[in-house]
Amino acid sequence: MGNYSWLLPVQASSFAARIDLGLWIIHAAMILIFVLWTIFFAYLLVAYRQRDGHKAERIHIDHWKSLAPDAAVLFFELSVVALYVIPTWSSLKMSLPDEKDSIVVNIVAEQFNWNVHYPGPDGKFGKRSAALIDFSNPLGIDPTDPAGADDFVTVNDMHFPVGKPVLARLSSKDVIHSFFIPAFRIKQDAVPGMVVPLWFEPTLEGDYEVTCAQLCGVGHAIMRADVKVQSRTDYDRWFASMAPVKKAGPSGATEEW
Amino acid sequence: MSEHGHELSFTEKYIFSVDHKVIGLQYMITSFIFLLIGFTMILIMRWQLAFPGTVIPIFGKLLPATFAPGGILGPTGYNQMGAMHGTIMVFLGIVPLAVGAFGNYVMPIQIGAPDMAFPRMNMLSYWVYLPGGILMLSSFLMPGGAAQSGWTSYPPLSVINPGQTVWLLSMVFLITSSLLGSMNFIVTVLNLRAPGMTLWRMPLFCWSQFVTAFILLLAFPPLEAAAILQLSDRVLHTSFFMPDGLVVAGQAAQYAGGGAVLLYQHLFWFLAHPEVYVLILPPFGIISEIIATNTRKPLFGYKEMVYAMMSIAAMSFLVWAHHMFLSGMSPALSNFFLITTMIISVPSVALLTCLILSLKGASIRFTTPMLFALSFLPMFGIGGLTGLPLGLTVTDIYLHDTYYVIGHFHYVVVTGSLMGLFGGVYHWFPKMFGRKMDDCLGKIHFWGSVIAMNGILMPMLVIGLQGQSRRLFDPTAQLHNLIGQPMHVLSTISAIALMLFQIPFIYNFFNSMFRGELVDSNPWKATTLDWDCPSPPPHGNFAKVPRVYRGPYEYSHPDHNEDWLPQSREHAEAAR
Amino acid sequence: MNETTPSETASAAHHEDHEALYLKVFGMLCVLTALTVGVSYFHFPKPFGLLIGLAIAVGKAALVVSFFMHLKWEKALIYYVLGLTAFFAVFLFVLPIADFALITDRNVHDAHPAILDTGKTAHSEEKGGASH
Amino acid sequence: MSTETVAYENVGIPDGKLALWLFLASEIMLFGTLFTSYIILRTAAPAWPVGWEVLNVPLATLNTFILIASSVTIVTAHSRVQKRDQKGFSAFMALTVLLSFGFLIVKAVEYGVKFSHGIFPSTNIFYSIYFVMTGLHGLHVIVGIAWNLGLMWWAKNGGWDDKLFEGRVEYAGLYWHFVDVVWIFLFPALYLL
Repeated sequence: MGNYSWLLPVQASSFAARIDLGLWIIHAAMILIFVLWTIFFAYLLVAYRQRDGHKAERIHIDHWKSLAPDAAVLFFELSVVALYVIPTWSSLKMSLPDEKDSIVVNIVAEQFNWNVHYPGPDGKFGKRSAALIDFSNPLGIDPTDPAGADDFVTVNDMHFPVGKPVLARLSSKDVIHSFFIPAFRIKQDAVPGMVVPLWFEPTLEGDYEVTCAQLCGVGHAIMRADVKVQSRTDYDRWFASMAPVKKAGPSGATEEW
Repeated sequence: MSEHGHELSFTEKYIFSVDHKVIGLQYMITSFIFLLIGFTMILIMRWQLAFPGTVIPIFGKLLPATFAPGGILGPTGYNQMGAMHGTIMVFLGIVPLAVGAFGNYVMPIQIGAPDMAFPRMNMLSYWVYLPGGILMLSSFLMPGGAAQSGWTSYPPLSVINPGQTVWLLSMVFLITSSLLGSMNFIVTVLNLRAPGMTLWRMPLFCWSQFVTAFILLLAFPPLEAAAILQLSDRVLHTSFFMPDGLVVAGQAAQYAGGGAVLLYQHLFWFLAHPEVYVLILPPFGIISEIIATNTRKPLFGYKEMVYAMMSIAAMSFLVWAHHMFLSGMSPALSNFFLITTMIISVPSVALLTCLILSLKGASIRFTTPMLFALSFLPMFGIGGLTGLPLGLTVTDIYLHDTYYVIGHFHYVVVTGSLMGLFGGVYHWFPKMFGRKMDDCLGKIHFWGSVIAMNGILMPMLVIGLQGQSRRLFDPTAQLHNLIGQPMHVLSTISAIALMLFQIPFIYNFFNSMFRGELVDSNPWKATTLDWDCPSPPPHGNFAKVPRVYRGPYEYSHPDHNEDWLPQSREHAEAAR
Repeated sequence: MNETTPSETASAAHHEDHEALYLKVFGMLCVLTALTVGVSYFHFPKPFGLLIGLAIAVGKAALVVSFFMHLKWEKALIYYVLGLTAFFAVFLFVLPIADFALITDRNVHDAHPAILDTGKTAHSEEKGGASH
Repeated sequence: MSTETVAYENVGIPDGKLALWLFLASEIMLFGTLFTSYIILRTAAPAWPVGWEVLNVPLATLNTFILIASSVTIVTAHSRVQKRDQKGFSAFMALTVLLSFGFLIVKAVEYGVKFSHGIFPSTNIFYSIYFVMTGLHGLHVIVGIAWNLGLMWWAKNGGWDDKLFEGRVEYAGLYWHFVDVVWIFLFPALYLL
């Protein structure tokens, strides 16, 4: 797979580069601190080793000077926090793209599948009910609701167009899962009893992988899905092919099973 | 308690003993056994990670078919071992070793006390810990097997999975044991110091135990409450952590609903983050003792270190939700925990800085315990530094729940805590048995362990950066993990090597107990009170209650003829 | 060993007769209990009723702790221990509750579109303004 | 042992009392956690039953009085120890134990009525928290009864003249008052608000 390397995976979403920037800055700082520190440490070990004619001496070191590393670390951390972390976090987690300009989907995790509920051509989600859940209707879409008649559900297979934000409402049917697309640098827990919004904007066409990042039971390792990021036309063609043709039927979402 | 003059039976002396030293040794042996069990589990798991779907050598044939059908580890077995590895290492291994063993054995002699304040309670706390541990292990034999929801035991998974009930019961035992121990430690430090031993003359190890005891006392009850609530969810079918409308395997779950899933995570991490400092503060105390002794000069910044420990302990209660940035918790609240997390790194840096500056001007003796203490510094440094990208909300989005996390906290706990504790064993072994451990075997143990540990953990940081999730039974089931597979192989080979390098230690420990070089009561020429009493100390520790005249680390005192001036020596003798 | 510590007997040195005081406190506690039950019959609006109930409970607890538990006559160290506990307890209270207060827009109960219970009001997806 | 003549460095508070307050500190965290859970579950719930409509307030009020009275009797029993009045101690301690049994009996009646109506901890989240919190409190009451009975037995069997006796009665009292304080908060939280 060309998307994955010995270091970070390919940057396939709009904010992947911003997260990577942070990772590189911090790792560069970490390595710098560690190397300088180790050199000093090694020097101390060699210079003050026990040997003939050398005696320990009580050196007076100014205590205020010893606080310099603490102050430097705190200053570095707080500047990273103020200049990079909080602004980025706010734009990623505390504001969401407009629903009108986005692909809106519901992503529902279950042991051990990722269900994606697309609203169909009308852009409206049908009502869902736990009582209606069965093998052919994994999300329990209400067949009597006209809004849901053209909805469709894919399992472990999601398609998104390139260059358009995706607004997903993440939830879970049973236990806690975690929605993780390494190439998009996006991760969010799917918690039963809650709906957590998340968004991402794919910027690179290709096939990527969704995995579950939170232990969810026996099949945790095989809980994966494919994400296909397609050109606008390919996506539209796929979308049209998925939407149920007939409005009436015992269950609106049976076609693709 | 039993008085002098009356012969103690074998049981009173070695099994139901109220002597803090015997209890400390009981803790030490028991926790080392648990560490070995937990490590064996991870070896089996690591084999599966490196060579998925192949027969496990040696252990494959021994494991029952429910675990490893045909000698190949199954996913249920993997999850059980994963959960038990975490639980055993943290609650039955490192904490009892750091607090139960060293705290019990060394702390009372260092402050000049004849025993703990409540010797019988001390005995009780061991005899609650041991059944708790045995109960934990016995859960493998229960129908449905052991806990398999990770050591964090997040509901709803832990409520619907089999095996968790025994885990929760056993946790209640372990928490009770910790609470008894922590009350005892605090009272002992406050009320049983030898005359002249003011708080500011206590060795750093005693300070670390004192501070740790407060963490245990106040952080454990929330987990106890969470365990009780989860237990009632499992046994009484209440729904504290079970939300409305759960559908498990296509069936509506039989719970009334209305529970809050995130509540458990808050309560769990309210304990589990301070717990990390319970794992690291006592080893910090141990290596402070070792470094002071082997540099032959006073520690740099004694008061600064005490204040740093106190602020770490206090701050550790305010950072817990940095484990929950992506749990669905309010993103605004994340910013609060982000700031507190950054602040808590300052006292940790201060501790490291003080210890490394203590080397300046020293005459460093590279004894075996000193090697362990010195390796602690850079290795804990890596552990601390790798915590930085995990503590920052934005980079945590990518790194959370990957192998990077595993690499990070094992650098802290294994190359940090565990190495410090090994150092403590080599340092206080002469006190415990009156004999020294073999130096050559000790050095083999040290170099082998430190290299093997890095061989295990460094690859984890790499595959973590590649985005590999943790707790995967078979990493090759996911495409993006394939490239990192050689790293798993390297890690597994290093783990086997680490196991082999423990053999010299185990042999050395038991062999030196009976055949080691005989030494006097103060072989390291140390100043603290623990080196003032005979080795091994008799019942009651000191023939005459010692009197303390100065601070703990008076090495190379200019007015004294030797390069160590014990705390109990009334006057310095001028150099001849 | 605690049995031989001289500090063990130190507290026996000074004690006055508090029995009359205990009876007075008992009377006050009874009155406050009657008050809290009585007030609850008026069904005050929620925040107000909550405040009254809590204030009375805190008052009763303060009486028990200061007089029956002799905290009034205790040394400062006990206050420090309790202060430390209170400090952590406050965070244990405030932060998780703040979390749940801040995420009401993703309501824990009825915003679960995947699996709404049939008995509950259906959640309309159109209005589901996930944006803050 | 030679330790008796030596004054160890100490903080001037007896070991037992210090340990007991530390224990109570951890108990505060335990019950504090339960109250946090209660508040969170309650605020997150779409509907919460009104305590006085589904629970028996008069019985609970009676229980509150019983527990307060038992606090007074145990503190008086301690005062009688200080006055070296063994009869008074025995009487007040017996009264305390009787009152605590009374509390448990009332509690059992409350539980029994609920069970007979088919109401169990699993019925809904309100009853979950009600049964677990009162149940845990009841467990503390049972521990207190055992403790107090133990002291009464010890007083008759050599304990009265032990120099540790007064302290141990005081510590039993401290624990018992704490159980009372927990109820003082539980009562309005579950029944009245």
